[in-house]
Amino acid sequence: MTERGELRRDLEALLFVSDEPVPSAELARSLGVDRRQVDTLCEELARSYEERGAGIVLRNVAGGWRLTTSPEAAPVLERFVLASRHVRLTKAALETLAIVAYKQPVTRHQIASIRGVNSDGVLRALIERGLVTEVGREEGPGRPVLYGTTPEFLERLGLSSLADLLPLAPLLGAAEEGTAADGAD
Amino acid sequence: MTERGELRRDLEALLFVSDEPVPSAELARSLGVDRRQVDTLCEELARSYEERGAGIVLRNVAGGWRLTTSPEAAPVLERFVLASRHVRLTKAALETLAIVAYKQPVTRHQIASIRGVNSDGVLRALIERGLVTEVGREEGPGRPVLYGTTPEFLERLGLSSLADLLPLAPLLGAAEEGTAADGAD
Amino acid sequence: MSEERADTGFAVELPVFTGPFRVLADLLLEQKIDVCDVPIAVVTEGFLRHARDADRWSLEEATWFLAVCAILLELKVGRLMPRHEAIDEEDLIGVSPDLAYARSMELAAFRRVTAWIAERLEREALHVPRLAGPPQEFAHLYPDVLEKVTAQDLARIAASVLRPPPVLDLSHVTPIRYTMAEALRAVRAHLERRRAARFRELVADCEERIQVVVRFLALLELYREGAVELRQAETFGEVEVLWEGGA
Repeated sequence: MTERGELRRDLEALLFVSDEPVPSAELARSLGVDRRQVDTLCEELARSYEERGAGIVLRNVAGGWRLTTSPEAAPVLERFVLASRHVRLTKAALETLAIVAYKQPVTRHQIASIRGVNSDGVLRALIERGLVTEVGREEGPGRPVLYGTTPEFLERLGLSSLADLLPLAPLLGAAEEGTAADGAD
Repeated sequence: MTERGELRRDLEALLFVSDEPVPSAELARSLGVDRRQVDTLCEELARSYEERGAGIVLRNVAGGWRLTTSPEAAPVLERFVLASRHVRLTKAALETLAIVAYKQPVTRHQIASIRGVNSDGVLRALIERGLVTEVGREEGPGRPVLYGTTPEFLERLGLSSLADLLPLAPLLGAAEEGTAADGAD
Repeated sequence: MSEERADTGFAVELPVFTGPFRVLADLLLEQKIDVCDVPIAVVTEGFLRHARDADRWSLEEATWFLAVCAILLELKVGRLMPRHEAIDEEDLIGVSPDLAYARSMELAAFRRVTAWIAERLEREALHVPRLAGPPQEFAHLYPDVLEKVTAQDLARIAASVLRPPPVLDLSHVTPIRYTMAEALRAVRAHLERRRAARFRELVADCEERIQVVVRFLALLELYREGAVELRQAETFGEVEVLWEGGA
């Protein structure tokens, strides 16, 4: 494989595992090339997806490159997600919401560490539903966004303030996996 | 775009959004075609990734189709991925895992008899890692729990089913011949 | 593995039994003789001598012997150590040496296959899947999770996700209720009165095996301090304890 081919392969792999737009500068650092070269490679890759009518597209959005599904595949995807992923989505969303509620203010990264998987999509869904919102930024490198629950979240649960959330301590010892699963259904 | 092209596009999009191996039957349902056709399309797609030296590969593991990054891109990805999927297991854990894989469904006691030592701690660790799980209970006194491997085990090994495990019989033979030869010296 | 082939012809001479080891093993496994009365070290020495005298090692004989000794040792450990699960011993008794031999072969095969498993795990770790799920365009597909969820449900879910990893289950370990201090006091009291005693006498009032073990450790401690002198006329003979401590 040519050096250019290897770069394109590595670039595609990087974009594949990322769930948000990756700035050219960051891709350039990972690949050991300059930004301009990254942009050229990304444009090439985007064109090749387009030419072969792929199910994924590569876009330059919000200051970075991001792989996503082709808009034309949306109807099939929606059917697929609703039919077979629904339970998983519910479980993921509940877990994420519980973490935000009890650990707020919390960063995306902290949530992902606790759940063991990237939870950005879920977090976005919770924001869209008005249950979670940005509440500030953490001090320190990158100043990551901090998330917390909204007044609507409290209202939906019939709580007057966060202080009314049930204390976790008594549950930490007793709670079984089974009960968590029940709650997720 | 041809109908086949559209199917391939939708298939690729479905695989892209899935976070676990998707059985052909499930893909077939979403795409409105039969399983055989899905398998053919997946094989085609897998080959096309391979031919263009893509950063992603499509494989049949743990009873389903799954997109992952190409192993060749692993060095570049290391810094990028949240938690390494690498599982380093102790010798005792590997041994116990092998016994569960080949003897399943198997009881704690049977494992201990083969290994000659109590293996409960190791078994618990394997369960926590999601490689082993309870699969039922044996008939008879005490109704001991039976253990088996999880789909995640197959996936971590890159096997499509338990039938792909390395056959044990030749190893049993080799053991006997090997030691007998040693003894004759 | 036929009985004839596994028969060792190796004989032992012990206080409890004199004759072919094969017969002794059967008697032990049938619980006709108490395993604690058989010094396995002496038997092993005898076997090694027997093997040396023979023209060459017989692999089958050696393997069979090892399998039997492994069972005997495990039985013996089971007898000497406090243990609640009596069932283990029953199961061990049910294991014939031939079956143990077969299992050792099986275990060897499993050990070979672990190399293959380890290698595959290593290689497969290089494949990274995408865990992000549906992209943001599909956020509207996420269910309204609070529809059927109460504050209690949420707390339970939070607890299950935030709970620290389970601690090691030690319920199978018998807590030791006997202290070294108690054992030292008992041994001292006895010896200060009698000046000399046999170990058997020093543990005569012990109710549990673990208490005997602690007494023995206390005795070693006193020996280390120079408070007692220990004598044993023969291997596995009575241990005599003489009080040397300040009167």
